[in-house]
Amino acid sequence: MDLLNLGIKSIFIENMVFAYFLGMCSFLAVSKKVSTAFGLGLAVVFVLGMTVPMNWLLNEFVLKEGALAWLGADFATIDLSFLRFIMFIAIIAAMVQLVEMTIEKFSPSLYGSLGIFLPLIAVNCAILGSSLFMAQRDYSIGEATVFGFGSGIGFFLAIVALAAIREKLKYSNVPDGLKGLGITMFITGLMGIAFMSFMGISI
Amino acid sequence: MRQSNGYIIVFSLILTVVLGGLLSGVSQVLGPAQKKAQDLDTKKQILGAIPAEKEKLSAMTPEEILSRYSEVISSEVTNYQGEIVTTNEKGEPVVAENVNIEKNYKKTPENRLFPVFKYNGGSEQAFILPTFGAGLWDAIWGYVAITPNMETVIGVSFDHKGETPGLGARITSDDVQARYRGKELYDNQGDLVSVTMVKGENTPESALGPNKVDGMAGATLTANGVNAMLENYLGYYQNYFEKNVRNESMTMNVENNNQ
Amino acid sequence: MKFLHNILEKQKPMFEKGGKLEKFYYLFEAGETFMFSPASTAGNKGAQIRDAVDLKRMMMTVVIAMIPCLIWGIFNVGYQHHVAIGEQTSFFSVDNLLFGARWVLPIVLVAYAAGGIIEAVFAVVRKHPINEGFLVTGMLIPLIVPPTIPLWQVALATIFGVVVGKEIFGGTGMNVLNVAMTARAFLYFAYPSQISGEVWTQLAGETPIDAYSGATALSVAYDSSNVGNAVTAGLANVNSALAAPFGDFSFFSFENMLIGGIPGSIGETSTLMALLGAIILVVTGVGSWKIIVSAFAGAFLMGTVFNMVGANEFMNVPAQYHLVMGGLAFGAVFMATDPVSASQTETGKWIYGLLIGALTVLIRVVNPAYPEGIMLAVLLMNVFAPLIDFYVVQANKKRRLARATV
Amino acid sequence: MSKIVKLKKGFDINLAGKAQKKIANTPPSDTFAIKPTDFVGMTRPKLLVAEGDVVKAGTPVLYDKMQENVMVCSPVSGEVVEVKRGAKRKLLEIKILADKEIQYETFQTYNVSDIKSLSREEATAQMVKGGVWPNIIQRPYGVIAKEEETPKSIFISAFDTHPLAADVAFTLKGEEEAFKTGIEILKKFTEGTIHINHDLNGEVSSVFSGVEGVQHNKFSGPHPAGNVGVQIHHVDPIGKGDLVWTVTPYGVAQIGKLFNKGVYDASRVVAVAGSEVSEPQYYKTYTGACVNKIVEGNLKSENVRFISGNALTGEKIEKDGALGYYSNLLSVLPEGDHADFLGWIMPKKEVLSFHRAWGLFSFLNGKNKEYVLDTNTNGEPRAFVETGVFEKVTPMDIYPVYLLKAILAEDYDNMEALGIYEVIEEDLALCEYVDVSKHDVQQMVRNGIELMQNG
Amino acid sequence: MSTETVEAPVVKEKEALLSKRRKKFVTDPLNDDNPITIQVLGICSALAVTTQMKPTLVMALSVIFVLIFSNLIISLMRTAIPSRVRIIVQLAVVATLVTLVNEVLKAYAFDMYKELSVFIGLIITNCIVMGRLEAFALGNKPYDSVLDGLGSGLGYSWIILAVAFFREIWGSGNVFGYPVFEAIGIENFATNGLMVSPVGAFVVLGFIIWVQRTKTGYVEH
Repeated sequence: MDLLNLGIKSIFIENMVFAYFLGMCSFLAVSKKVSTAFGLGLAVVFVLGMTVPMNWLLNEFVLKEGALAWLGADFATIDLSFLRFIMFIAIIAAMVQLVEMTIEKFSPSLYGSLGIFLPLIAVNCAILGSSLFMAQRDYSIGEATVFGFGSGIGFFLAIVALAAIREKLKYSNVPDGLKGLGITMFITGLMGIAFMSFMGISI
Repeated sequence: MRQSNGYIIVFSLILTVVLGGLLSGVSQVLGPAQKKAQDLDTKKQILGAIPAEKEKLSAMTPEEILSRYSEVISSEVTNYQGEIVTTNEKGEPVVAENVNIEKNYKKTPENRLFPVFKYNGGSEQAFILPTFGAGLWDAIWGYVAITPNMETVIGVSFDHKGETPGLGARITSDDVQARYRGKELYDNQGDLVSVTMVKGENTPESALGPNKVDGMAGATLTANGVNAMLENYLGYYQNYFEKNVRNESMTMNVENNNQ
Repeated sequence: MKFLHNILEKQKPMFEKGGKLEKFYYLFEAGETFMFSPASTAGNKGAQIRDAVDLKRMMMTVVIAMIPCLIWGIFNVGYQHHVAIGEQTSFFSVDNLLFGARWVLPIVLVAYAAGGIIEAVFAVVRKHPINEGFLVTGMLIPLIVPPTIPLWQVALATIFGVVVGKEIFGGTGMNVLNVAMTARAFLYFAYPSQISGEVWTQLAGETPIDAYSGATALSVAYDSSNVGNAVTAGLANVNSALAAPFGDFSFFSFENMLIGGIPGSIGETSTLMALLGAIILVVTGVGSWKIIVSAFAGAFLMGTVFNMVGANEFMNVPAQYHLVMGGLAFGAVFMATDPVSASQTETGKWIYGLLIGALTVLIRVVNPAYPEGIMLAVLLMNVFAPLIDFYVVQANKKRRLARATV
Repeated sequence: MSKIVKLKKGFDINLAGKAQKKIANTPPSDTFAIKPTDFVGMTRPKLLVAEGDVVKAGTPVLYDKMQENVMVCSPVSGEVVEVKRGAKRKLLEIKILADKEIQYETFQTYNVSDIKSLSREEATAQMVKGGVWPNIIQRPYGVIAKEEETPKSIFISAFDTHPLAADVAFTLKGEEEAFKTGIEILKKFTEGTIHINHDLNGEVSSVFSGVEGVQHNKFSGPHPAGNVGVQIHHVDPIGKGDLVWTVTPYGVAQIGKLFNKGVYDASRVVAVAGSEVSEPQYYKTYTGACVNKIVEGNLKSENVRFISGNALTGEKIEKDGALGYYSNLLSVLPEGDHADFLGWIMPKKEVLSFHRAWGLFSFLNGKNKEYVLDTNTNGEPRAFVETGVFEKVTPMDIYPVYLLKAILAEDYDNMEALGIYEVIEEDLALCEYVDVSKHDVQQMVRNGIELMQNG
Repeated sequence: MSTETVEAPVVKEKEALLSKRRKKFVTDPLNDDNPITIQVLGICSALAVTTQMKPTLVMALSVIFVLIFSNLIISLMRTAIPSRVRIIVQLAVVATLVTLVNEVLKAYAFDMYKELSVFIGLIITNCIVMGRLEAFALGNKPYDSVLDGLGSGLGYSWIILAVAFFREIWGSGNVFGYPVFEAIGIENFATNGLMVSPVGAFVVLGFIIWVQRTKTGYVEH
């Protein structure tokens, strides 16, 4: 039940885009067509679902204060948490590389649709952000996995819905100064209002 | 040459060593300052639960706060059964200020550790109890200062992560927190009923009575969260008071041996 | 009338290209076309005859469909006031009318004025015709706010709704979210204390009698569920000393909520009046019956599902109660059917409506933060409507692609 | 294997002034015109005659520079009296003053067995030379077919559901033989089926009933059930890369006569109809007839609009203008250049509306009520707002609004995927009629088609 | 992330410390080539922290610091970095600098550290930083790179400070925590809750973009 709650929370309530503004760069850049948004969204779900648990392991057994206790009592006092940023980002970069190679090998068609987005994802703030949230909130491994996937799905929903709206907007008469980024900002804000309907839900 | 594998490996190694060294150096140098900052932050919050202290806090330097804290506060840690806990399962000493309430909150109440901060400000004595709970959107927490007989609230300080600004977020305002002062925790039958915030605002004092405080318009759900938090935690501390405080004579000679 | 028309015609060159007041052409156009339907005739090629309908008439139809709700709202504001101060009168009394009109009409006026000014500014600056959509928006906004709302908030919300909800997209027909709902959501999140839905009776400075509670049905329902009491019983207990305006029903009985003699937003209380509006919209074909029917069906289904789960008292609310509490009926009839922000494909409309109904009840029941779900359900589905349409149209494209020979 | 298709969507516009089924005894028109603008997609018409030249019926008058085998021939014999040009010397009209007795160019005649053995190439050559090729219209795009291409099927709609449309069977009375021959000729051009589509609720005229070797389908429902595009959509839809030809029944008969009699016979029966015509009825004349003689003394009022073709897809012509090449109907409707006080809100009962919006009570009138409609646009152009209405008058599995928006955005992929190949202007003419936002839908469709052709 | 590369202009032997060309490095990103409103970079962190001006200022200073020093370091190493691993090298340098900022805040500004929480860490993935490294620092001299970093940082800063200003004054009635409305005698200023919620950030930034692009005449296609 708690995991379910966390899942709902990470998808809707604490939506990476609407609540934390994370992943905005790719959210804005890759949302002009539903098909590409769909691809990027899937890639994000995939990578988030992998990297958050991976980073959890790293954090739990290497970085956290006292995490190295398994090496022996002498190491129990070592606190490597200052290495968190650099290690997380390294894991993410490595995982993205790994995912890219795996997909390329086993499913060329999937690679065809996701491949171009994967390098973009390494610097997607949503990925690093989720890992940092995970560490800050002290999730368990189960929670971390659910949180990773949930955040990914939340991002996925947001970007696909935005892309559909932007396709519809092709026919609109948006003021010059608002074309592109400006109007997308407003749409994102309005979508944020709509997503507020989920705030406070608990099952 | 710049593209050869050997060069890349050597380059990466050097970079790793340099950056890693830099970072660990920095963390060594800043470590103490960070500990102190964290410490100060906790102690400020604890002191803030006493209205008389809170007024002075903003004008004090960090050093003054720390010394004031060690002057007036002593602490111990209890468990659900009300027994004093001094060491953890590994045999290391437990320090009240370092007990993480949020992490404890994840355990069942029976397995949690409960820090107790005893305040002796000369004319005024109090027990300061940390509390933690869920508001409308996210976590809320706070410190409740009560009289040593566990009957009357001296002061509270609440904080929250994401309550609605202007509504639930008002629990941080002095105005709302002041409403708790002097409220009583027990009803006429002698049962622990905690202090509850009512629904709706501007309720006349006569309608509130000693166990209730006026509510926040439009923020009933946050208020419910606060009510539940207070009721739960006062309940958890009940055993401690039964065992260690109420049956003793109320001589509050706080030794200044904290930490 | 010919005379008036001639005067207008004489002024026209001034506003046309090269004229002195060219900038204000669309203001002139708006005024002129409101006075006289234009003498323009069909082009040389193509359809030589055109349907008798135009956008103004279309929008007017929606406004007319809302009139029952407005009139009911005016009387009800007065009625609730008089009940609250213990001077209950018959519902359709002059007292109620006068009091209601005193509080409701200013809100209507402010909404129209604020909307109209913004429309005019954008028409001049952006050189597009005045959008007839504001006829509807200006009427919708007053109907979905409580009678106690400060007027400046109405104005601000209208401006926000019209500018951010519509004009930045290029005007009526281009927007993504329902404009009136955007305005209400603005109020809801910006100034929650005035619109969070606990006490909504316009007291006009007087004190209510003890027996009266101005709580809305949904707020009562939530409270009684919160303490573990059956919601229907909780509803029956509130204002139990007072009778409903019509028939021998108690105050928060199903029947009275259906009729609408309860506190709430100005236009939303009476499910019957909303249904009357629905009949007008459906018969005229302006509103999609598919959306209305599926929204009600979705709410009822979700209510039934919750009945079966029954984890708390709110889930046990009889499903039909959900249809008459709060603004579901009004929202389903007037908000969900907004042709611009709703799903535009016929298949999509079923999905869209069903989800609005289901989400409304879901938000009511599992989201204690928002007693009213319809607003957010409509907005959320507005956001997803283009996606629904996208996939419906995609299916159509696939059918066509399947028979391609190359 | 014939198909029966019952259509629900659509809208009948029941205008007053339908032509009575009799042929009037009036002096025929004396001038006839060929208008290059009638031939959709003919961008560079090249003139073959000059003012003062004498021509026979069947003498080539112009051809398409882009598709040189498409020739347009004179419908009558006589003298070329005027070559009208517009801006940038655009060729608008070639007027021919007819002889009292028509002289024909002669072509080879064939008997029934000859026709059977005729090769496709021989048939093509005679059709091109004999001026009947422009009768063959290809889909997609609705332009004159290219003679080297082979369609997957050929469609002939044997009924017309447009407002005030001329009765197809009545106008082709006595042309049984010619029609049969025409079908035989058309069979040479396709390996697929030739479809003749009839009105399910009407009787099949003798003109079509005897035709064999073709598929007879039946359609019911309101307009545009008689549109050949709609019929294709339901019988043998056009996908990407498909090619279908369509011919009007009149065109089939004309092709037949070219082979039976060896002449280009441009005689045709046209209907003159509309609320402003005193005696709506049929006239026997030739293609491109000038209308002034026909309407002389036959009008109820002065401020009227003459339309070559029907009220939905036709073209406005002047009082001395000529009917179009493909047109067998002259509609005369009141001009709508009047401003109405508060016209947008006043209740009206005498006007027809597909909608039932406030004050438009036409839906309360019976189905047989005939309307006098004028050409007023009844409103100002606005952005697309309504939904579902276009779909209700388009009995095809197509989303007109999405298609139109794709055209506006010049989005080729989407236009293709949304079915631009399946429609021409007339198929979405009703959308233009019902549109509350008063868009020129048909022009948009043509723009889209042109984008696809050029893109 | 931007992939355009700025061509290194031929630099004269001796150039003024703030020549016209160099001034442009600093002034261009302020308006005409603003990283947020024109280049659409760094939006993520631009919005999250802007409910109040104080944390926003800290964030802005942090980003300026990271931008300047990462530009400087990468520019210094530009001839030594193997191109195959350049992204990871850049990430490592940036991450190190960000960690520095984080540690310093933790030690000397604990309140801000708590308030900004993970968002300081997210400077690493701020596209402006990586964008400037890729587009400028890899191909230009250290001093120019420093100026470029400063320019982009300032361009970023003024935008987020502007957003924060509107959100704080309208949402909380304060400027830098100082209750301005009370100060001028308006006691019951009705604060706008939407401004404090994420939606406010999008809307305010939307308006700023609108005004700014209308003034500069920039149109995105």
